[in-house]
Amino acid sequence: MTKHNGSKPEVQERIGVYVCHCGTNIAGTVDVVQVAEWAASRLKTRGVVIARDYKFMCSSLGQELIEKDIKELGLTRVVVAACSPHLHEKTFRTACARAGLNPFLCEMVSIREQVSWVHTDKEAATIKSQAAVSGGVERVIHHEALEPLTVPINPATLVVGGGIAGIQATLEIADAGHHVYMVEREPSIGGHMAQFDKTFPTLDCAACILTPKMVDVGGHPNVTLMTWSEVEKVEGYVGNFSVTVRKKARHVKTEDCTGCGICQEKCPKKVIDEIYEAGLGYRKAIYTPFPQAVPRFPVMDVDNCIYFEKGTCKACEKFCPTNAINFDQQDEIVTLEVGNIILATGYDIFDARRVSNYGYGRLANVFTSLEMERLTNAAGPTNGNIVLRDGKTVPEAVGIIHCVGSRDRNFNNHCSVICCMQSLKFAHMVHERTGAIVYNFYIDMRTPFKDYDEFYQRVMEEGTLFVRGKVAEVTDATRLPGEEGKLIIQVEDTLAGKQRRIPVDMVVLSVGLQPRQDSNETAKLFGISCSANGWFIEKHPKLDPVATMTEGIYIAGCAQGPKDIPASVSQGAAAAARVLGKIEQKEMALEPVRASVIEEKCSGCRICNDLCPFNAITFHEDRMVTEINAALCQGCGTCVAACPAGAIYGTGFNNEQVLAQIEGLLLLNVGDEPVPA
Amino acid sequence: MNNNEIFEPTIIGFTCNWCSYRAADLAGTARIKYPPNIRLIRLMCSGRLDPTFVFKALASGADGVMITGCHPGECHYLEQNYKALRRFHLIRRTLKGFGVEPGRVKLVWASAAEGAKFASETAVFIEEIRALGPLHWGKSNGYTPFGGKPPEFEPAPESPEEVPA
Amino acid sequence: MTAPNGKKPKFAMYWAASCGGCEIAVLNIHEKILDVDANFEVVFWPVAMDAKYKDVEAMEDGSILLTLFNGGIRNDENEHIARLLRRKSQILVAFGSCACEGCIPGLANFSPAGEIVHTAFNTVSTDNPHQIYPRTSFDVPEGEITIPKIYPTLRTLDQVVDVDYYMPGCPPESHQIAAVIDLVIQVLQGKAELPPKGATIGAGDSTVCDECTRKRNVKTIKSFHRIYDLDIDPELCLLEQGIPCNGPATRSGCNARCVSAGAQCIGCYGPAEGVVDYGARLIAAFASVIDSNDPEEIEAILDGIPDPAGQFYRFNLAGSLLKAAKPAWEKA
Amino acid sequence: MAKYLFYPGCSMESSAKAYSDSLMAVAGPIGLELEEVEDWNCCGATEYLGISLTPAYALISRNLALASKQANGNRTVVAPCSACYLNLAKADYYMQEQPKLGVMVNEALKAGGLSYKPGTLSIRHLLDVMVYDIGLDTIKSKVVRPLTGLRVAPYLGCMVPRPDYENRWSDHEYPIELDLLLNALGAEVIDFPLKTHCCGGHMPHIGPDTAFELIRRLISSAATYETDIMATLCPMCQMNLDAYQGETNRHFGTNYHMPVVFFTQLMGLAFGLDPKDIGFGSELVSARKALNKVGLEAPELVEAAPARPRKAEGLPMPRPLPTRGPQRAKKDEVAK
Repeated sequence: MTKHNGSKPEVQERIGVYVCHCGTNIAGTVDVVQVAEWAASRLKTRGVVIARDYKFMCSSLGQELIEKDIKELGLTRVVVAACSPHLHEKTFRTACARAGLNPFLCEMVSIREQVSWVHTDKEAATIKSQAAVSGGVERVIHHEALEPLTVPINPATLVVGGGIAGIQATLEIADAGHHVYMVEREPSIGGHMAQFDKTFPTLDCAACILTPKMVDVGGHPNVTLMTWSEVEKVEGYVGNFSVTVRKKARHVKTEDCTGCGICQEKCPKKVIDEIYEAGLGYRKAIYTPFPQAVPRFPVMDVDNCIYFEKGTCKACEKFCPTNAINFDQQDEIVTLEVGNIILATGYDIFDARRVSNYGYGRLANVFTSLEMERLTNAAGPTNGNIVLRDGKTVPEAVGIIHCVGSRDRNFNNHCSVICCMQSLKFAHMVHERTGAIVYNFYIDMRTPFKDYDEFYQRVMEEGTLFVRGKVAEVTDATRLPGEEGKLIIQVEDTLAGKQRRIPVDMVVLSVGLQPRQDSNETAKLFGISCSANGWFIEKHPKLDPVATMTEGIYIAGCAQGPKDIPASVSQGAAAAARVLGKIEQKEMALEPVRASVIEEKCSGCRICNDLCPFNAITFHEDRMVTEINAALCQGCGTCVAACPAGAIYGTGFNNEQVLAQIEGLLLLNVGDEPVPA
Repeated sequence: MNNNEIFEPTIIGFTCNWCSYRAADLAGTARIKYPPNIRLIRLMCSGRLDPTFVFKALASGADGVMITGCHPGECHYLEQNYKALRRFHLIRRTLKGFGVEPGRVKLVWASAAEGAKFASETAVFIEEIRALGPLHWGKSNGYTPFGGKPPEFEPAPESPEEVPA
Repeated sequence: MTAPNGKKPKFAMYWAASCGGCEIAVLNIHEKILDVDANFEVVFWPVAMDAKYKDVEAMEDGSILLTLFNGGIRNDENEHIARLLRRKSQILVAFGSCACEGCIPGLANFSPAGEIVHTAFNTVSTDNPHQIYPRTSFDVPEGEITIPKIYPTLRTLDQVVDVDYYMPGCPPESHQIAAVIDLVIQVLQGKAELPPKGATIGAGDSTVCDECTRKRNVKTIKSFHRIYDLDIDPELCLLEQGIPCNGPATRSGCNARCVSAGAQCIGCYGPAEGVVDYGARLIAAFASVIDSNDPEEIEAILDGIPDPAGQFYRFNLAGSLLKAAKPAWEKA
Repeated sequence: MAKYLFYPGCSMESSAKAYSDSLMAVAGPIGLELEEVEDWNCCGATEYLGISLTPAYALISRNLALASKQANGNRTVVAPCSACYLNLAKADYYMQEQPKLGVMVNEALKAGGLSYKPGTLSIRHLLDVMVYDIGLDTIKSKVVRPLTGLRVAPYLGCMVPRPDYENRWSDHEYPIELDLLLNALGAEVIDFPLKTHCCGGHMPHIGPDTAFELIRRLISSAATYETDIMATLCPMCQMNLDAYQGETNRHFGTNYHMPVVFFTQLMGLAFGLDPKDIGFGSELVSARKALNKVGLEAPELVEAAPARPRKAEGLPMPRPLPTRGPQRAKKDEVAK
């Protein structure tokens, strides 16, 4: 029954209030001494037995203040008015625990981020701090001692994405002796790096340093490699994820196939390879993306295979020495049980066709950087010869344009980190292989890491002509004599201070990096969030770049933002280290903030049954009662608020606590002015 | 409320731990100033918001309530802010039945990166409530809440004698 | 809990701002009324016997063992008698939804007292050309005659005096009243213990769905309707058919009498145990299961409940957190 | 029957009479119903806005005020001339963006008992309406005499696609709407590189040699691809290229002969109308040779003219972006 009358019952709790100066961060705007005195006098009737203010509550001395008071004054509740709970809630909870008080009987009140730093009126800020402390005190009265819920951690790990970041993470974990499932969407692992020819600044051949790692992954006893597969569903929580993976049909029996490649030779159907050859080269209907592919089993492209079109051909089946071809192989659904997940899903390159005034897709001899990588690659369509679109003529003048689609309000605002160095690499390669004149059109030359700038100076010494200016247009409309048959780059040379029209034979667009086209869906699938343009959001941009808000889900490489290969590798290793840390713990303490159904009160009305995206809520037909699986429950409290009978109890954020906090914030139960002595 | 002439509203704000509370924190670290009239309560998710909290705040002296959470589609718990959205609509309709201007309860989505937006939306809402004037549920010109001293209630001016025969 | 000097303990019943239905409900316990007569001495029951206020005032304090007080506190007479009976009774029971929550008379809290008087004395149904309104006090040769003054808002019993027990229902089911009478008798005979002070008696501890026999599935509501708009499937839960049934939030105890008769529960047994605001529970429940994430579509679906304040606070307006609409107390 | 408010503009009655005759001739068959805005006045073309803003915007907005009064249901105003379209669109857009301008303009209009609430009208160019409302299929279905063999260079000029306030065109730099329309007429459309480069506008009066240089660039580029005829949709561009082609030839000592007509005239031809009725003959650089190419039942064989070097056997070209229609994609599109 809704009881209305009756004054507040006498408070039995013994509460300690601690107001932090935080140097001048709080004390600069809030009269902390006055807030402490106010709490001691006006909240005495609400159980406050001691109220102190101290310069740095989070310091060890500050924490000792709390511990001493708990022991000597027998405090049963602690309220700390300081910075944000996201920073030091754990600090003060552990301090209370050290003094024998259950950590969940401590409540933090934010008077820095939400008061002193955002208000200027000192008096109003002090009143607001008093209200916040009163809210905290009223709330903490209703806190209960809670024990964290421990769940076992499954030592297996899922790595999504077989690029260099994913490979590094997989090897680190597998070498540490734990099982790793790697799921890769393409037929082979290797990611974008496998498409490159040389890497900057060392000019190592990309394949030479990548393929050994790929082979390690392919052959590692602790790794189950699933290429040509995609994650379809993720359920569960940290330590106990169950992941549904669809292994798309390769139409090749991997147990029999030896990777000899005869089927690729004999297959009559030639198709433009959009992915690996970036549209410059061809592949067959049955193919492995590149010779050093791992795994080496080919994949049948059903959209272009003649058999699937007209039911004829079957050349691959005829010539396969181990008859490993199986046309009616079906997709296979596999469920993996893993403890942690690392997302290393990589990036997409910017679609250069969107910059219509650079003419990519209209003017034959305009290439993107990925196409240039294939041109310079010995295993590429032109066996490493840098030639024009006709496949024969060697260019005499090449223009390389930086920041295509990056640092541009019309397209991508961000700087894509690697295009400057990549463009310098191309300049060097063109010099080395063709002796052509090379122009680099840049707005700012960004060469920040080790040996990067030295590489830039070396390219300058080789005679590359640097023009500082944003290219306005690439056109084949000749105007001045000597421009016939050439591509003219119209640019304002900001150092020379004049417009220039530079005729070249070939233009290379250094396109930027951007998030995967489907990064939003992927984020939703794994329960993490994306930034506005699509990069995965890390737990903290500076201090926690590989973790996410969701426990047990980590991110590495370009999925988190544009970066170069060394950074991707180190993030892969960092994510692996975090996972190994979790595995070492064997079990994990989950926040005890959960929901639970009070059975006698539940009338089985089933209003709550459909409200939980983590399917923690199950209905028992026999007893006509609902039950919540505490391990699956993430503690969001939506069902607690929705239950019409008030039969679902939410620890940590129950109704009494929030209603009391409201009364406290509105200063309803403040004792009257102390009579001046 | 201090009794000088400008009315300083008191507003209770409900924030969700993962987005709008962090937006408020970010407004702090970025030192973005906004008026002190709002007092924030941290819930785990905007889905935890119970209409009881809104009515309790309004009945206990708040002049306005601001409900904040992650943008639809970006909820840390995937879709729970949609339930907050649905409840918000029904809360406003019910409050209209109580004669409360719907403008006194506002829903604002703010992601963890939108400290500036949180501060500006708060400042705008405070001015909107200042325009609507004090709510002071149950109190009117010193009258004790809900009953107590019966008012002198004399609707009829003239006495029965003037009634024509 | 012994009756003074061995005589039968005194029993009183009073009706303040109510419809008298609770009185009839007491008579509805059929022959059980004889037990009442056998075990209690009815000293004050305005509808049933001619006892005067001064008789009650003459009694000693606490001399009445059990008082069943139904009706809300609308005017100063109600308040006066409520305080009087509190002084005179050991056990004061807020009997019925009016005393517990304000019930239908409590709906007056949606409009200012002036408007209520105007509607009563000067509208279409009442021809009042000369604007004659009642005067709360008036001098006549014999002296001053008065009638009770109405308060700006109706209050529940426990907003005025301390209440021992609550018996919800509009009216409380006769089998529940009989059960309470038996309980008190057993307590008198020392065979049973009184429940803790402030408890709700004569009702269940879950909600109406507990006693409802209709089939229930997962709830996703596409639209709300009035019950006569559809032909109702007798077996299936009404809420799933789009009828805003208050059953999930209303305390059980009535054996889902209305729902089993094919009508939606309108919430007369009040909120479940420990709930602070009944209407808020329904708002949260109904809104959460609306099957749409688009604001316009949500608004369209909510148009199916034209008067949410009335729908959710039909019986519990005075007992809710907000208690009354702004116009009611604003100009008081 | 699509119904539109029609703002003809001054040129349609004088220098661009051919545009007006051909438009009125083709409007019927394709079901384009144009209701002229009563008592419209000059839009100030490119000069007035350069002199002083508020009176210029007031002059333009008078037309908008008249049109909104006459809107009766359809709120789309169609302008065939680029300068009129741009000025009307600019006035409406800036009045929404800067309310102060709206206030000053309405104050001026009050003198004539008129007012205009910015945003009530949707201002569109004739080509936009032809391609996206009437639709290419309707136009194709009306083609009686396809312009096979006629090499046409589509020239939009610089005012129509930029600034594209309402994202009406497929691209700011290289819109393809005119190409699509001419293709629908059966003509052989040149991929003209300077399709949105400036024709000099009112520069012939102010800086003739700059104007002549700009005109030379357009004509010479079209000539390199042996264009038979240039199709444009702006009276000012037509006049500059047509009237000043002779002086440009004398200025540079060249002897280009590049006829420049309005795309509606080519539509008229394709619909089988008589050239005289659709303004042919009024152009200064005669289009007779181009007409013969089309007039004759079987145009004589012409050896393949040097096309712009596109197809190379060696390496495959990337697929062009799918035609996006008016609304530009926020993120880039990967052709499925």
